[in-house]
Amino acid sequence: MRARVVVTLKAGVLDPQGKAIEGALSGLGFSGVDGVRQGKVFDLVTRHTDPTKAKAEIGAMCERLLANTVIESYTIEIMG
Amino acid sequence: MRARVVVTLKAGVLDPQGKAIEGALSGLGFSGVDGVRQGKVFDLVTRHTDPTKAKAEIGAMCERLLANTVIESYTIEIMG
Amino acid sequence: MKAAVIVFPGSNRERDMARALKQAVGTPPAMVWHAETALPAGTDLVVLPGGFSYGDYLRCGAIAALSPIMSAVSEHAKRGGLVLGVCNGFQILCEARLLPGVLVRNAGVGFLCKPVHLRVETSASPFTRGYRRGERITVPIAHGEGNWVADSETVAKVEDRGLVAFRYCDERGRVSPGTSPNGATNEIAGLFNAKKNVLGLMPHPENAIEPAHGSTDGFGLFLSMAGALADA
Amino acid sequence: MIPNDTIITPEIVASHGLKPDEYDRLLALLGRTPTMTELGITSAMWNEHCSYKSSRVHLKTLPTKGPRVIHGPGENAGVVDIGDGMAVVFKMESHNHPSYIEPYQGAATGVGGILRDVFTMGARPIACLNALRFGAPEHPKTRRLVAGVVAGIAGYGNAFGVPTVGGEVNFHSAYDGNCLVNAMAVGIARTNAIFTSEATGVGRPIVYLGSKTGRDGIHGATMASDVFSEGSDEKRPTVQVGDPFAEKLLLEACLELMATGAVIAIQDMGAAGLTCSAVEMGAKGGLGVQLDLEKVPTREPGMTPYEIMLSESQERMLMVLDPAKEAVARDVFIKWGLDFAVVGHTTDTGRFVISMHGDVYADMPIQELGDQSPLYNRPWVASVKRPTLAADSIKPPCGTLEALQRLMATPDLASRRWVWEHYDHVIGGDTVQLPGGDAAIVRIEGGAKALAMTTDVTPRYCFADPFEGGKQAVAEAWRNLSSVGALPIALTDNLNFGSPERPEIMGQFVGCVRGIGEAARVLDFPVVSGNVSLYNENKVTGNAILPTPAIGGVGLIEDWRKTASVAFKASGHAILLIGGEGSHLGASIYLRELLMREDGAPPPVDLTVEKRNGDAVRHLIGSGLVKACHDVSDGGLLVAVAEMALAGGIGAKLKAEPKGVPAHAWFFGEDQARYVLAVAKDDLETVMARLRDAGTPVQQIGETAGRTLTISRHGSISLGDLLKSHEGWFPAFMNAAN
Ligand SMILES: Nc1ncnc2c1ncn2[C@@H]1O[C@H](COP(=O)(O)OP(=O)(O)O)[C@@H](O)[C@H]1O
Ligand SMILES: [Mg+2]
Repeated sequence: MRARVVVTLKAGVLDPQGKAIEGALSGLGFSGVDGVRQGKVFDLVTRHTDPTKAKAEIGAMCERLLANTVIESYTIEIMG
Repeated sequence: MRARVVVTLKAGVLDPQGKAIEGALSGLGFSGVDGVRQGKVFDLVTRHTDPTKAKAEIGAMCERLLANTVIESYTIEIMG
Repeated sequence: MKAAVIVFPGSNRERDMARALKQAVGTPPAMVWHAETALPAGTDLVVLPGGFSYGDYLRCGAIAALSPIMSAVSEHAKRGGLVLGVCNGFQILCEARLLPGVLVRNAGVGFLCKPVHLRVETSASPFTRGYRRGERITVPIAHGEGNWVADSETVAKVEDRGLVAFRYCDERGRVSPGTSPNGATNEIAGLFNAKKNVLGLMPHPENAIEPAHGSTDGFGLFLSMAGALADA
Repeated sequence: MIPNDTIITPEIVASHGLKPDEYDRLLALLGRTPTMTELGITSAMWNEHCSYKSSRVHLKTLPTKGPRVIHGPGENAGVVDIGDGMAVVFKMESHNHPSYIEPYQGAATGVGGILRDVFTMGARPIACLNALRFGAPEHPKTRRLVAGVVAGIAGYGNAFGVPTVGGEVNFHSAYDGNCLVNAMAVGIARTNAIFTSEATGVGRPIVYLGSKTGRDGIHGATMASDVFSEGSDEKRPTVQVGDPFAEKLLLEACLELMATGAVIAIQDMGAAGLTCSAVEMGAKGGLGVQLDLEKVPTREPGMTPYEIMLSESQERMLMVLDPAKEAVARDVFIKWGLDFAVVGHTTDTGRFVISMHGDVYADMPIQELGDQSPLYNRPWVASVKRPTLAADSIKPPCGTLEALQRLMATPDLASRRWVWEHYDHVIGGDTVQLPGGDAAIVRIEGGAKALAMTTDVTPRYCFADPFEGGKQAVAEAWRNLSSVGALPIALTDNLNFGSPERPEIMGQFVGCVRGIGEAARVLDFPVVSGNVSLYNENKVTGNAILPTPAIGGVGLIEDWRKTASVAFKASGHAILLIGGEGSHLGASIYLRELLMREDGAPPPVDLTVEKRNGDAVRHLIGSGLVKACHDVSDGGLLVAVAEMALAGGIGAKLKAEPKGVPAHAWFFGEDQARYVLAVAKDDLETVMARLRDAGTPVQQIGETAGRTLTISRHGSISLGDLLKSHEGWFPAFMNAAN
């Protein structure tokens, strides 16, 4: 079973990389961009076959390792 | 208009980060994980109001900056 | 002083640290592999050195914070034992929640290696008692992710309780927005826990301990720790 | 008989970069048609990058021996005795083509590769340097290449934990379609614990250690020898990704393992991966090698023998172990969490046999695979000599100080601080002279002894006159080492040229190699390792790069406290010019940057004078008589003085040019074998007397003073203004919108 975890910075947390990319995009002439925030995605393969169980276990992985909940939040999507 | 770009490593390209995370997860006792690949996500706000045009411009941004198409591929999703 | 330097896979400033510790107390520290579950008997100072533990993959310090030895380090800290984390060590301490907040990418995005000026914010700690409060010292930084951030409540708590050890300042010791090379909140370069027995800092005092380094200002930190432990 | 799955057509042969006559050689060698795997192996072994087929005849002329040389060219890196049972181990290597395609990973894996070459020999790396060349700043690709390459070098070296202490960066439109990324690594080993790739003993296990094998960089070695074309996009998936974390573990594991006595032979997997390393181990030891590929740790399912043999996945090692110590070895591998496997064994057959699940995919004579590789003495024509330009035929475009200020802000003379602040140059606690000086100085394990290191070449001279340019590159490296007080002991080179199949390019190569050889001989500066990178040109424009034989020099310092740096230390010191007067503006920076002219002969290099002047300066520094020292190179005398003033934050009062000498020739001429010294007034007489005794020309040209640079009759400029110009260019360039 494949799953995708997306980890993004919480609102209000400064994102230097996002800002740098925004600057670079406008430097390249892409003028219509009003904000960029960078996050991470993890594509996992799990041996679970039950989506609920898979999701619960991946949630635990996020809490313990994949996200730093001081500044980040996460979403989990089971891709089947 | 908000859009999400997900940039992932092409199949076969070494992902040192994913490898390290997989090792750490199994060290934590999450034994059911059969592979982790890490990618990036960019959440953008664009001034375009036409999804087709927005997508086209973001595609150009990916080609020029957001993705390194030598080793990465990308997907664009308009979130409305 | 019985010091232990924890070596994680990817640590790379453990030798620099060991040299500084040896210079300060005469005996070399124990080098402890991360897979151990206990500290050497009688350890009174634990040091997490700089480097790129686990390649800095995922987040700096995140994977190392889960190493077997870290429970023992936590216990040591809880008992009031001294813990110092420098650079990657600071990042690990934050990820292990032994210090508040987290270190994110430098405001300028790139890695930066250069001497910086720090203002010593307090001499009332086992790590800084050899300095004068307000003293300006010069030590190098070498990091890409030294930008300390936390929610505003945490920042307020840290400031109210006087838990800031060092701030980035200018040549004349003045702190102002912009004197930090990495965008750190309130120019914070080094931070204590509530009991001031745990210190994390981004700059490298161990690389400023002899004339060859162009500055000996970092040695005060090692002498402070040695003094504090000798008095204890 | 080996099952031959694929029919080998002339197209397949050509796509492997083998010329028809080279394929005939292979047929003769095997006495039959090769399998695909054998063809792949041969193409990797016989391409330019691995076989040196166009350069070997000329490289043989280089002086490679000396009383200190333990291992010259032929090993992973050169090894030179530095006394006290210690040796310095170093080499330089190019990653030009990969870096042009993917700057971050290309540069990163370049650093990784050269570090492996050094620690494979049993040395702990103590420093890295790099020599970089990019296209014109205004070329649309340049900024991203600079950003990516610098980030890649930093990303790998910083994480690995070695200080990056020096190097060079130049810009020229000749590199528009082909940047150069040359990385150098320096390590320290005990002379009695040097490891090589020579396998000994039959039936011994061959062990694979490090990261798993993936499909990365298959045909990378072939790519490195290919001319760039628009179509090189198609080769993109072959880019390798570096993993500095894995390399750091590999380093620690290898050094720990070597200390146990378990290692008999060891070889890193670099270009052409498993193929080159296994063949080299067997060939050097006069043995055969049997590999069982199903045992190779792979990252992806279904990899073919062809792919496994040609993969250029990074961070891998091959070794022959003492069977009695296999268990000890196993513990080390497990401790460091590295993949390892016994993938074969040594044999007495002299054959290179590759099997997988019992089927044989290649069976070739190992010795001949190396020895019988093609060797070319390619036709060449000498470059046309350029006339020497008389200085008074060149009209100065502006006043002296205006010229200085403009020059200090040009791409090739501006401060490189933006670059080296990205590199951790203090890790290890032994860097006693930082980037920005003539040569970096790194102490050996905190003791008095230290090494100086530098990389140098002036491609515009090499283009104008390959022989003089080759000499000059060596002379400048030697001079930079002498400038800090080090005794130059050996060099490594990285010869970057265009296509050897063009006689005029081959002429540049031959000229430069002769120049390098001549200078190395006269200066007692043997060549102990090196690398050749050919086909650096753009097929679309037909432009070759400037001939760029980068020289990496290493010097020995008995006591690092007796060294000199470029920075002026105090006001009131006498400023001396050692060597002749400035006269030569041909092929100079002044001419190129202020008059847009790249003509004229380069300054001639008199090696006897170089040696005399450099030896004299080194002795003065060793006697503690020198407060600051800088050699005169790009930009000439005034640029040298300005750099010394800016480094120390102390100005200077200079005399005007002597009667009869044109001001621009005096201040900006690039005549060789010259140094600027700052000396305390009390020592002035002693210093002058010593130099006179050595037969070295010297004159006082001014003294250090205040916070301005003032020249009689020419006016004055504040250091602040000069600093702004000098420090401003690089950050402004990098931060400008694309
Ligand atoms: N220009 C050169 N001058 C001297 N030695 C050279 C030169 N080019 C290559 N060599 C030597 O030839 C050998 C093979 O080089 P190379 O293929 O780059 O080694 P590796 O495969 O270990 O990276 C090395 O010992 C190297 O030092
Ligand atoms: Mg090698």
